[in-house]
Amino acid sequence: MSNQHAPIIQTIVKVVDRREIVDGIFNLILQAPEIAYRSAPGQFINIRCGEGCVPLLRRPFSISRVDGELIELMFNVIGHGTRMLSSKRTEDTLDVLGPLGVPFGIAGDYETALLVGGGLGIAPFPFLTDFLLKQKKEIVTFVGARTGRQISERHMTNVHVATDDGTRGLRGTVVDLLKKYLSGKPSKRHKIFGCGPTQMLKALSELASASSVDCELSLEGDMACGMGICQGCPVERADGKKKYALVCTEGPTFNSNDIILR
Amino acid sequence: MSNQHAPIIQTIVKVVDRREIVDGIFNLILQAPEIAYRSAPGQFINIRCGEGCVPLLRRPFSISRVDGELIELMFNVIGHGTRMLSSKRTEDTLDVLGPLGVPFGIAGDYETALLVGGGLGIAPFPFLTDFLLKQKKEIVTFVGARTGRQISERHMTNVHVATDDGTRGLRGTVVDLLKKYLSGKPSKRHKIFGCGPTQMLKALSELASASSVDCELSLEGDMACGMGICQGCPVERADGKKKYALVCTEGPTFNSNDIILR
Amino acid sequence: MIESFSIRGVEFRNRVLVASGTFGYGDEVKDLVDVNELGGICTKSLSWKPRDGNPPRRIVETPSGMLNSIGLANIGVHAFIEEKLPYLRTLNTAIIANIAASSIQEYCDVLNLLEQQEGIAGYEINISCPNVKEGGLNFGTNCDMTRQITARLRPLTQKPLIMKLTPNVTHISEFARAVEEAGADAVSVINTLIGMAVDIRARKPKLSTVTGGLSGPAIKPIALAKVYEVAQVVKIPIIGIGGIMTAEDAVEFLLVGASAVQIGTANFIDPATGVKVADGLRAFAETQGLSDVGQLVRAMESNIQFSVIQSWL
Amino acid sequence: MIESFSIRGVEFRNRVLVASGTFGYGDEVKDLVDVNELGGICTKSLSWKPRDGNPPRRIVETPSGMLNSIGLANIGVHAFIEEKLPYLRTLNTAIIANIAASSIQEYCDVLNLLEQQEGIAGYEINISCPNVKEGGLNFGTNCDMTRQITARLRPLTQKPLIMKLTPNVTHISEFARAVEEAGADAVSVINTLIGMAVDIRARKPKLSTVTGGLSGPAIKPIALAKVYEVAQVVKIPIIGIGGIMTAEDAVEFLLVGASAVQIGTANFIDPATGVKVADGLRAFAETQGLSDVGQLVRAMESNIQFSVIQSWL
Ligand SMILES: Cc1cc2nc3c(=O)[nH]c(=O)nc-3n(C[C@H](O)[C@H](O)[C@H](O)COP(=O)(O)OP(=O)(O)OC[C@H]3O[C@@H](n4cnc5c(N)ncnc54)[C@H](O)[C@@H]3O)c2cc1C
Ligand SMILES: Cc1cc2nc3c(=O)[nH]c(=O)nc-3n(C[C@H](O)[C@H](O)[C@H](O)COP(=O)(O)OP(=O)(O)OC[C@H]3O[C@@H](n4cnc5c(N)ncnc54)[C@H](O)[C@@H]3O)c2cc1C
Ligand SMILES: Cc1cc2nc3c(=O)[nH]c(=O)nc-3n(C[C@H](O)[C@H](O)[C@H](O)COP(=O)(O)O)c2cc1C
Ligand SMILES: Cc1cc2nc3c(=O)[nH]c(=O)nc-3n(C[C@H](O)[C@H](O)[C@H](O)COP(=O)(O)O)c2cc1C
Ligand code: FES
Ligand code: FES
Repeated sequence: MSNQHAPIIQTIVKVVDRREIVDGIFNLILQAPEIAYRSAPGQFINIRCGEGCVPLLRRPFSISRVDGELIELMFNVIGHGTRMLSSKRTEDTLDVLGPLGVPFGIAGDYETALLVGGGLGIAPFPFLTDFLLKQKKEIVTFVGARTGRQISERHMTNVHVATDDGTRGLRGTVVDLLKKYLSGKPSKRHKIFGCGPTQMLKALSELASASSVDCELSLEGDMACGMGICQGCPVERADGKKKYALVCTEGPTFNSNDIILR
Repeated sequence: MSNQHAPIIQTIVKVVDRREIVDGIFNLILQAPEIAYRSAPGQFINIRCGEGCVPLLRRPFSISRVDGELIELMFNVIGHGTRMLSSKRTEDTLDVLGPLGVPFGIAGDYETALLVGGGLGIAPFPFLTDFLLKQKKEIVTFVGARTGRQISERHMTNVHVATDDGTRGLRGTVVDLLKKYLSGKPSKRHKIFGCGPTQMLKALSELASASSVDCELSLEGDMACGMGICQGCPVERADGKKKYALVCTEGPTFNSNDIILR
Repeated sequence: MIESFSIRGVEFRNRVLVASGTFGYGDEVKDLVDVNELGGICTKSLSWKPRDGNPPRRIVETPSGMLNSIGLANIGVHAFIEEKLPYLRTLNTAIIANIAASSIQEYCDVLNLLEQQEGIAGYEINISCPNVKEGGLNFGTNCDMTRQITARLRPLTQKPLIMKLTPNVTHISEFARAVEEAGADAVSVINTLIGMAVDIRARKPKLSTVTGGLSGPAIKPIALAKVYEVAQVVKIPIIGIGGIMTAEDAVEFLLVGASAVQIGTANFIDPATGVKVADGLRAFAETQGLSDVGQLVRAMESNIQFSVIQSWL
Repeated sequence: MIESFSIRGVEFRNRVLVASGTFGYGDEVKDLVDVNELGGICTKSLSWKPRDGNPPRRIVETPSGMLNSIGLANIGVHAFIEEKLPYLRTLNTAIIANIAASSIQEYCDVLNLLEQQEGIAGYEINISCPNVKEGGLNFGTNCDMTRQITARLRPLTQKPLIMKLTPNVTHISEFARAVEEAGADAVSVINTLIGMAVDIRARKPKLSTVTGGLSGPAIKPIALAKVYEVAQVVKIPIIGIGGIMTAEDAVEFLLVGASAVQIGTANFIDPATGVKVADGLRAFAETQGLSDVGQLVRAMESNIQFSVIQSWL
């Protein structure tokens, strides 16, 4: 839980491409050199999806991948903001703030990184994968989704799948899948990187501490500003010093030991 | 000032085409058979420009022309609603209510119809022109605009032009232009059809009564509903019976003798 | 699926009514809407004499809302009875006559006259009106006045008496309690909020009357909080109003304590909103495994005390 | 073009400040905004002890607005003095310390402590806080309390004392008059409106505290009407707040009576909004042929009497 202040940039970026990669999941590629060059896996950007008052606030998205000057997002349509993003076309522009938040803590003497993503929680993994590969880490990726059609393996490596309806991979949750994998393996050689719905992260965090595996989590949550000025995004801290940390500036990534999920 | 209730239809229509005909003025062509078949010049439709809460209310537009199943609109970008309309593409759909309002009163023993439009006030004239030509009326059209680049003569006939900056036609207002034309002509052979900003209509109405020419005006004004349920669109009546008429259901066209413009 | 509910023995076919001033007298849009699918129609506010209403401009759009300053333009209760009521009587939905006045006596006179007519299911009393005796002070912002109006009207009718409260007060729950004590059968919550807009180039207010009433989705969060506040203190049914566009919005109002809802501004965008919301409520209740839409009423769970006055904002 | 104005001798470089709680302590976004181009910075509300704030969820977006229930999370006045003030002192803009408290004594204590520090231009008092002595009743909805707080704080400082009024009252002008009489140098109008939102599937309030404060463009029409109402009764400067996104919005506030404005929610979307609004105000004044932005203040023409309480809605 670091309090570092990366310089945030507000910039108008161009949409280079937008496509639906699997059922209902979109990729948006933005030409954003200033952000691309300074960001690290686990950070996010905050996008103004339209010009008017609806949606009013920016919408946060993990930086899913960086390729030279380009940054890639991965999202599904939830409401107004994501609907507007999903209809962007090449040459459209977007007002973006970033890079925001604290990157995943990738330090440690682990050999194998276990990337565990539920739903759109996989969004930061392509970027994280590239990064870890450069660090010569081994990677095993665990992806959970409601159904097989919603699974994307794009830019991820060594992917194991779990689906709620059993149409692909294990029928069950991605945490079940990881548990199966972990059983019998020496814990000190692993580090978990988890991202997804809070309930999944809670289960993951419990599994990590039960198996004594170091674990980094990336949280979602409602944000008004994304840059520490509204106090709108608290998460409970595990140490007693302060009750809450801010997800936007002290996260969105936390070591699982530092926070309490409810 | 009739109180007739044409059956209003609410329908989803398809955008057939959208183009910028002259500087800043757009044409939108909609496939709206139920409305096309029942409408008459001077009537309008009320469009939901987007899906969200901004803009909240529908936006009223004159039916500019009818061609078989198609209706044509002519508009310029003023604010949010018209900006959204100007970015519609072929195959997009729009939620439309219409036809609304009372058509121009075209009856009378005049031979020559004088169509007088300021700015986007020309919008209903293509439809009116087609209609009057079928009635074997002669037509002279007077078009006023800020500058020459904003003049469109599409689907109008016998067009005389005035511009504020003198870049085309007479330098002056369209009412000045009409005054020049009328001077010395026998008044009973004419009927004026005017549409444009309220101050122009006021001047036109004064000229008409000074020259004893029958005169129909089409008013604009802020509308919430366009169908007589909000009481939001009053215009002062000339007779003493009631103080106000509703522009949306008793207009937007009125004989100039029936109303008082301020 | 049970959809109906009743107030003082009068049954409403479902829990979605259309709000006063936003559906005319019910006949203007009959081609567009099957009004018999509505729970009820609240008429435009009726006064003793016809009212011309305010000069233009009467309407201004604002972000996710609108301001109006209609000035209660209406044809007057006599013309209503002659010209509108015969048609309304033919409908198979509850007709609620909404009454506005500038003196307590006028409220009584209008109600008395309507009492002699067939076809009116009940009354909704608009107290967001200037009291001429008090120099134009709004009845509805004075708790005593509000109570008095209710107490004076109560003995005049056996039909449902619904008091429509204004949100422009510090504690709306005090007003709700007062009208409940004075015999009201229900409260409608809320009327519009006072707002304004300025034409910066002309340096003039956009509305001819300077201020007007704000309505639409912009006010929904405020309306919900007002309904919730009222629900903490009264037992009589609450009719929730304010910015409802969809069935989901209506569910929010039911959960916080409304027994029914009214659709206002949304009618201007789509006059069939009421019917669609009623359909949507039924569908939502089905997906929730309920047998009666009414099971949603006051069904919000909250383990913390009501906090309108206690929270740090 | 003159842009500055002053309150009790303290000069503000222009008429655009950033609102309390929406700009942190002024240091979080220093990379993004040239804060020296702002007329002033109102700090997050400071209480005697640090406050953790409310449990999540604290933020809900609504149509053209947002609800917040931060619970005045703040680092406390001591940490503010040690950690934040040294940086703020280096700035070339007016630092207004906003104070929140749960007793009159706490207001006095915080102000007294800040009085001993360098670098604070003035105080803004947030009275939208629960009074623990009165069972949590909001100070700001009680006119007497509001007056008392002002009267108790007045003798403690020679710096500008700005009372920030809540809109959740029937007649905000009474509160404005009370604080003017009690010696306030200015009023900030408005704080947030009480609102709520419900998660219909979970059947729970979206905010952990049930209700929260509504802000953003949705409330602009209400805020304008409140500023206008206050402008009818007080002579001290009014700082207009509520939903300002653009210079045009700010002009509306000046015309109805505000001497300056504060930018709140808009900072979350673009932290440079304040600077842009200040630029836009200057440009607008130029196009209007003015030599001083202040010539827009109270410059609305209206030939009709103030009608908040007199209109038929
Ligand atoms: C740091 C961070 C990184 C994120 N990265 C990604 C990403 O890479 N890809 C991605 O698809 N999403 C991501 N999200 C979530 C994303 O921001 C939301 O999906 C988006 O804000 C929804 O906006 P909207 O306007 O479409 O929906 P809204 O209209 O805001 O929401 C519609 C409904 O969905 C609910 N809702 C909103 N957000 C969520 C949520 N996260 N989970 C469940 N319900 C929700 C709302 O309460 C509302 O009821 C991230 C969030 C955070 C905080
Ligand atoms: C019966 C009728 C027929 C109409 N026909 C046409 C037509 O054929 N073509 C056309 O271009 N327009 C027409 N209009 C006007 C058109 O409805 C408006 O231009 C449109 O509503 C603007 O919407 P908006 O959301 O783009 O602007 P808004 O955001 O609503 O308005 C932006 C600003 O412009 C002001 N404004 C809005 N409308 C007008 C106006 N009419 N004149 C001056 N200022 C205004 C607003 O007060 C606001 O300050 C007609 C209006 C009526 C009532
Ligand atoms: C144009 C307009 C006219 C209204 N006229 C009346 C009226 O005559 N009597 C009344 O009690 N309420 C009147 N109202 C208030 C509505 O009935 C309703 O209480 C308010 O608009 C809030 O609901 P909404 O946000 O769904 O519109 C009017 C509202 C609007 C927008
Ligand atoms: C997230 C948030 C936090 C706020 N915190 C405070 C606060 O600590 N003290 C205060 O006086 N006002 C606070 N406010 C109120 C704002 O200063 C402002 O009065 C209000 O939001 C209306 O302005 P706006 O619509 O421009 O946001 C807060 C507002 C928001 C949105
Ligand atoms: S989102 Fe504003 S502080 Fe985190
Ligand atoms: S616009 Fe509603 S009555 Fe005319």
